[in-house]
Amino acid sequence: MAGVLIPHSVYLLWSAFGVWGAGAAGAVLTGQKQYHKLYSGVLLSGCLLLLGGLIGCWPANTSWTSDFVFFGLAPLAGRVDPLASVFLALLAVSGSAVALFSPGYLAHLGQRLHPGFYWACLFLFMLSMGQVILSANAITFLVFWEIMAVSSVLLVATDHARHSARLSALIYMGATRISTALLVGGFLWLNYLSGSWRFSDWHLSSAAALWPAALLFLGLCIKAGIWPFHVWLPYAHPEAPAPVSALMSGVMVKVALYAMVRLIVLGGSGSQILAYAALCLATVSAVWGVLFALMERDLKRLLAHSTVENVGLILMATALSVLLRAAHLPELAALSLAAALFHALNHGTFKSLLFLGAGALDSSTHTRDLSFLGGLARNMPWTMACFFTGAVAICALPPLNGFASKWLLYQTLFHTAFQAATTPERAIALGLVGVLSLVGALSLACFAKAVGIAFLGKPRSDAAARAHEASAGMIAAQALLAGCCLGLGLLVPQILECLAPVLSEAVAEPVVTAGFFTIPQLVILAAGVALFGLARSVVLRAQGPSLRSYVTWECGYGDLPARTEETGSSFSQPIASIFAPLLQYNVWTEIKGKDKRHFPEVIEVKVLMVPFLERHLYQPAVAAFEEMSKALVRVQTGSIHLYLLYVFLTLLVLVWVGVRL
Amino acid sequence: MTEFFRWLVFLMFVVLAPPVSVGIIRKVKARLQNRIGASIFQPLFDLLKFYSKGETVSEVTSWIFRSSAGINFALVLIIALLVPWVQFKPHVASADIFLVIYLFAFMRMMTVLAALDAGSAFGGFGASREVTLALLIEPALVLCLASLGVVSRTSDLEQIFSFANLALSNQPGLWLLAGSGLFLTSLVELSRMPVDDPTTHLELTMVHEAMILENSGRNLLLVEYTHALKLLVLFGLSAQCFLHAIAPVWQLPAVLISAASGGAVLITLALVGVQEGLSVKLRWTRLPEFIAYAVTMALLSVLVAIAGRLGS
Amino acid sequence: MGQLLLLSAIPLILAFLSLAAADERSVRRIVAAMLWAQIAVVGWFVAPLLLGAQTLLSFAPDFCLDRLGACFVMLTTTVVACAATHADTFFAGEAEHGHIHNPAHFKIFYACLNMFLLAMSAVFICDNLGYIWISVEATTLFSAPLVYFDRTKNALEATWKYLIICSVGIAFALLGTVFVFASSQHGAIVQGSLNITKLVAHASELDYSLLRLGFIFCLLGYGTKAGIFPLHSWLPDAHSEAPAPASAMLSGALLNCALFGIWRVSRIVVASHHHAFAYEMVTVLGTLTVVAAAIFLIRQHSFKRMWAYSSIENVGLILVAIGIGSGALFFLQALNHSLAKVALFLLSGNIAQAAGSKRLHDLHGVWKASPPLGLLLALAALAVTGAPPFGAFVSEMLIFQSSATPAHWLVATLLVVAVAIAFVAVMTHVGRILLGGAKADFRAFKPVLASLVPGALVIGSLVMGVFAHPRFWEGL
Amino acid sequence: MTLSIYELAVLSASILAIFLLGTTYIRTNLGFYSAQTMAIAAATMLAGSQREPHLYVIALIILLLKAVGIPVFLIWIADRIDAQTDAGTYLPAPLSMHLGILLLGASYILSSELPMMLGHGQGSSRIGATAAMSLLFSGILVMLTRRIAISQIIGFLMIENGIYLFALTQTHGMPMMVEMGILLDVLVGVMIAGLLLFRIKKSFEHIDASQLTQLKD
Repeated sequence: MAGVLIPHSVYLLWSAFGVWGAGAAGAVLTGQKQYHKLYSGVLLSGCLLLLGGLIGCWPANTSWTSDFVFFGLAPLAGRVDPLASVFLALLAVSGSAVALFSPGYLAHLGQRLHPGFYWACLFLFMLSMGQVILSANAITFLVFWEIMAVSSVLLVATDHARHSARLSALIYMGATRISTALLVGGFLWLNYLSGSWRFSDWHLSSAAALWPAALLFLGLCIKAGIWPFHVWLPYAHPEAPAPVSALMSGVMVKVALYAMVRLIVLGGSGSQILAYAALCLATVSAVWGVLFALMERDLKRLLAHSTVENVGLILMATALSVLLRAAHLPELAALSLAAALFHALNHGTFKSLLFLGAGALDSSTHTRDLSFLGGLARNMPWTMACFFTGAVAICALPPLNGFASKWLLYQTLFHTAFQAATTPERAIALGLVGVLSLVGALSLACFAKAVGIAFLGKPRSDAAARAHEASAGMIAAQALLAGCCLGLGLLVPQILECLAPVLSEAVAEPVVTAGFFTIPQLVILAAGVALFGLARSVVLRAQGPSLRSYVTWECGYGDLPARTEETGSSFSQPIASIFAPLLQYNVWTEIKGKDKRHFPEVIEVKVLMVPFLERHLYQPAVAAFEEMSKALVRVQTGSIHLYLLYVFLTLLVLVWVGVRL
Repeated sequence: MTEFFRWLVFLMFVVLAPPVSVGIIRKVKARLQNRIGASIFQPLFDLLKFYSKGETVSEVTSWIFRSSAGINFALVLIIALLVPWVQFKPHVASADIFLVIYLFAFMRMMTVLAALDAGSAFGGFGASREVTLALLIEPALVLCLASLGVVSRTSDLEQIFSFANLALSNQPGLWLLAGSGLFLTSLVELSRMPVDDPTTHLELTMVHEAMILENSGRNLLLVEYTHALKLLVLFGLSAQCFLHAIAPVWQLPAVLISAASGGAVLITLALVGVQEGLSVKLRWTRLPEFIAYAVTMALLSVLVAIAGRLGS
Repeated sequence: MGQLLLLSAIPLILAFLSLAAADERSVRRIVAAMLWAQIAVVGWFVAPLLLGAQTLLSFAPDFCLDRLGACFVMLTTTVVACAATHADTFFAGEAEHGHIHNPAHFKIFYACLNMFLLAMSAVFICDNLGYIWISVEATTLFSAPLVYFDRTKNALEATWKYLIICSVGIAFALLGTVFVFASSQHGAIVQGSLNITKLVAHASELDYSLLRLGFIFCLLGYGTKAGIFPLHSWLPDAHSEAPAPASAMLSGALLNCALFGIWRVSRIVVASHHHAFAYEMVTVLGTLTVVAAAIFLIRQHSFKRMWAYSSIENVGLILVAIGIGSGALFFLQALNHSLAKVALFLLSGNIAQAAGSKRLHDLHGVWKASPPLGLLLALAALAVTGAPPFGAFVSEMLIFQSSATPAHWLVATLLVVAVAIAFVAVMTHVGRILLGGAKADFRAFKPVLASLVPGALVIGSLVMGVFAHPRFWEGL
Repeated sequence: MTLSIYELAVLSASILAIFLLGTTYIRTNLGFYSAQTMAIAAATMLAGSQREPHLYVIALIILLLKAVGIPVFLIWIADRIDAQTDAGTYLPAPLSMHLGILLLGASYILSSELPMMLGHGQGSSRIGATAAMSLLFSGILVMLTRRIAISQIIGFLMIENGIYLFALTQTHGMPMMVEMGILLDVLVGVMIAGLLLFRIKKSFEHIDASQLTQLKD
């Protein structure tokens, strides 16, 4: 280590990564033996060490370079600064929740999982995500970025007996590799411009830096799952086991956004074109994500699509901060960057909570299809309570953290609407307020459906009827995250205080975050609880008139079976019919029977949704490559004479070109 | 002294006014149909009747059904305390536009979940329709309030609707547009006549009523009171908009202004009654066209808010 | 002269021993052991060069060893030793699975193996273009029987194509050597000379047009042997039909010899200060090879053919490194490729043996069948396609960095895209092999012994990736 | 232009090669090949008298091994696998012969491109370069157009001769060791090819190289 004095708490950070590395090595060696509790403990201790290290070296901006680990072009170098510690804190919290959740959940996976590889890949995944956030130069970033990608592909393919898991793993691997290729292109270009690999030397403010910044932006958009490139996300995240998809949706997607903030925003990029493009993509992915989330039957695919929406919101806030900084409104730029970072943190907590909830559901009912769930509130009360808290948080409803970050975004747009210089900018800002409220209402519909159909009403299958409550560890994990949601919601001013150094670095002038969040969430919560207590005690006294429990009202037909209950697709049918052209949504009905008009025997109804992007953009692209390869393979005909002809022709061409050159 | 008196009047208004306002609407509608109609205090007596009635709860429901009425009651009271739906409302806390919107959204979430909880088909499609309508009108609601806020350069409703807010003193056009946008959105939000006939008993056509089929007894009392107060708040807000549109009112002294605001609320309620008497319930598939009018009003007020600055 | 004998003593003795000895089981073990001894001998011999004490070791007229050549000799000997060590368990496995070969085949195989090592080491030692040509031609002749070991129809066809195309190709390299020799006669060297150090010393006086023709013919000749895109057609056949240890040596060591020939001639052209055309041509050919190999990799049906095309891709990358003109990059990319590729061929030999078929269609569920083998195959595949923690990532990034200049921006873009396509293609095929339910007839075999050598190689590649400090390859 | 004996020998080698193109009988092809190699040996003898004495030794070895040894070996193999004639060619034999002559003219034009040999006593080196290039082209033609494996070996040997002729005419004579090494490699190459011919005959029952197309993508 260079001679500089390294504060002791940084050693805590390294020890966390050391623990995870040891865990990975140990997991590979123990192979098939089921040591889930042990490895959960190792993961938890790593997370706590990480948290401790972060708190220890909070204000300082320490950086270090390793002398012996060298990746050819640059050493393994790291740096802890407020921006990195925010995301590391998210990693630590999600990691500890996953550690608590895993033993109970993995027991249910049983033989379909190879414990050694699973835990090894999980440790590698956590370690590489941490290092990507900490990396100070492009080479370390790339190395751990690829390790993160590969380990998450292997984790998605954990239950690879199923064909869909294999297919999703391969699609995801292809998508991440293309994103890495774009990043490599961008880094090479920036290295050529600045002559060094360290992020601190890179300045994207110059005009020449527009193209590399665009390359970086595209690469990170693919990894974050922004609109046209999000196609892999609904495949990859649901197929992974619940703890892994919680980490992927909650934390890995944020790592891509962290990189965007670190490289493009803090790098000083002032280009308006890139920011406007980002804004458009973000808006479309917000609307697109939540619309498709509404249409999903599979609970985890619903959550994956909602990740696309939230990532869109975060990108919108980031793009706004770049635009506002270019328009010389530093205070508003700081506010929008605060909204972006805070929403990234919040989304990390409540999306992990929702995925863990879905995992608990999956482990007790062995299905994720909403049309086979229902009535789980009765026998899974704790999971339902936590999932409900997550849903309230993600729909940005007041007391919780989701509302706080969305409110900051609203405030940015609202203030831009009257502080921006030109009329079009003001119109766009106010328009975005409208779009944001539309997205808010859609996500409310989506999660009302998720909670309502999955947990409430009558159980739609006997698996749902016989569901048992998740184990203590699983509930503890969900409760921890639910507590985080509430805590983050109530401590907003303090958290904005922690973000202040990052904001001032981005806006290049001191930022006071006191006036950012003026809503007294605690007062509202207290008033709400008080009034609720008043309502229950005064109006619903127990010894009041008789409280009779009876069958649900069914117009006198007697207790109707669960089939008459509202299902997920019928809940979202009205919305789907309004957005039908966008969703390529059409309902296909077929009536069978001798006299179809009067005495239909069988009526079959199917919802057909053409995957628009895949059909018209991605499948033709893949087919083009296949075609190219098929054409080129015709060169290998097998005849020796043709091969000799190739040799002589190449000779002629080389001689002719050589003489001319 | 006046502060205590103002609190007293306001609380008395909050407790009694909601059932009475529903009564007024029904009375005006009956009068238009040449019926004497029940007295305006009839809803109040209904509430008292519910208080003493027995309650039936479906055994399918979970804790959400029993607590959603209570949560909604708390939320609507908080909204009533924040939103300046009448001028004599004492200041409690800063009523931010987006906070209010999302408090309404929280109420909607709880109602929808309660409806789904009983596991009945009516609750299900009622919830689905409620959510679809909410999705269409929320942008309109937000944009109306936001356009007012943009011109008065603040997102605190109390400052926007206070008569000391000079930025909006000479903008009657904006007030009218925003007011009518708000009025139409509240018609949809409260599922009044053109959207859903509150007096229908055919479950298939219901939107709001379908969701509260399962409630009975004291639960129903809470739900009815919450709905009435929400009605009052929303119509009160659009009433304030129309009141601000009238230029001379800005010069009146404070006491007269609060009285005028109370009067405006009553007039708006009467307006709703008249409108219910005249119009007929639209088919579910034609509703988006009706809502399009509310959205157009909102977009017009946005245009005025953005372009308006050019004029002044 | 003594050092020359010392270097070639062990291979020669082993060659005669394997021809004479009766029991092939003992021959296999002895050869494997002695080859590790050969590594020690070469290591001791080459140590002063590697540790920086000396920059040049000339021990006979027309024979000298510089630091780059020393590294390559060490690499080649290690690759052959690893292949031989693994061959022991591989052939034991073959016998178990019923492919009985009569002992005569083993005699020829091991004799040719040792002579093959000798010929390859000679390429790096010779300082004379003529001797380099003779050694490269000798490598072709000695590796033909290695490819033909299985005595099947396909192996025969592959050997015939390999022999004929490579011999014709190398004949043109001879023509190139003649032209270089002729160009030296016009210059200051009265009698003309093929000695490289002398040629480099007098390079500016050489006749430019003859030298240019000579370089082009040598590039074509050794390029055919290395498998550059339009001339690569024999390579997939030869590498997929040869037995696993043989194809490991072909891919891991032989390609480096052919490329070393191009490197030597390019040093002469560079010394003559008219090397713009040479670099341009080599870089363009290299990029073309990488792009073509990446596109080939998309549709593959046989397991070992896929690795052959991946070798072609790496040959392209090495050519770009030569086109940039840095010996360090050349050796680094060759080293990282050899480490990963030898491990891969040995592993795919085991898997093809256990699964009974080489077609990708029939291979699935290796992960379930034998986890250690699956893990190693995954790591080795990552290593060869340039995934970060492994060495190939370092060398590829170095190549990208030095080619990412305004002059060569198109080359850099094509390389980055082609390497990405190759990664996705290879990992899709490997993914299909690893994942899924285990094949019913996947014969169990002793995983530990079979995965010892590939494991060591993968760890070597990992070490090359993580501890790759530029000071190691500054002087190359 | 009067041709010296050295140039005559060199030209006759290329002419014999063009004659070889005309027939598809293996035995006559080998006859032409040995004649052509004898001509080259003679040319080396003549060059030897002007330049280094070691050319005599090389001329003798070429005469013994390449002119006599290889043809006898190949004829023995042809008899063992009874390959009498080529199984048909991509280009009819007479046409390829005329193409050979055309290539002789082309190589004469091309030879002017190559720089002149400095102070070469034996007349202009253009004749030598022309002969070498035409021999090379004929060898390539044989390899491309003939189907059976044994003609491919003959084609390879003719290319080898062409390259040797280049070395002879364009330079003052390659170093002794290099020449010996090249000769050894060619011999071992031909022997291995011959052995392979037996295997092909045994396993494929034909030696038609154009049907060896099993290995393709």
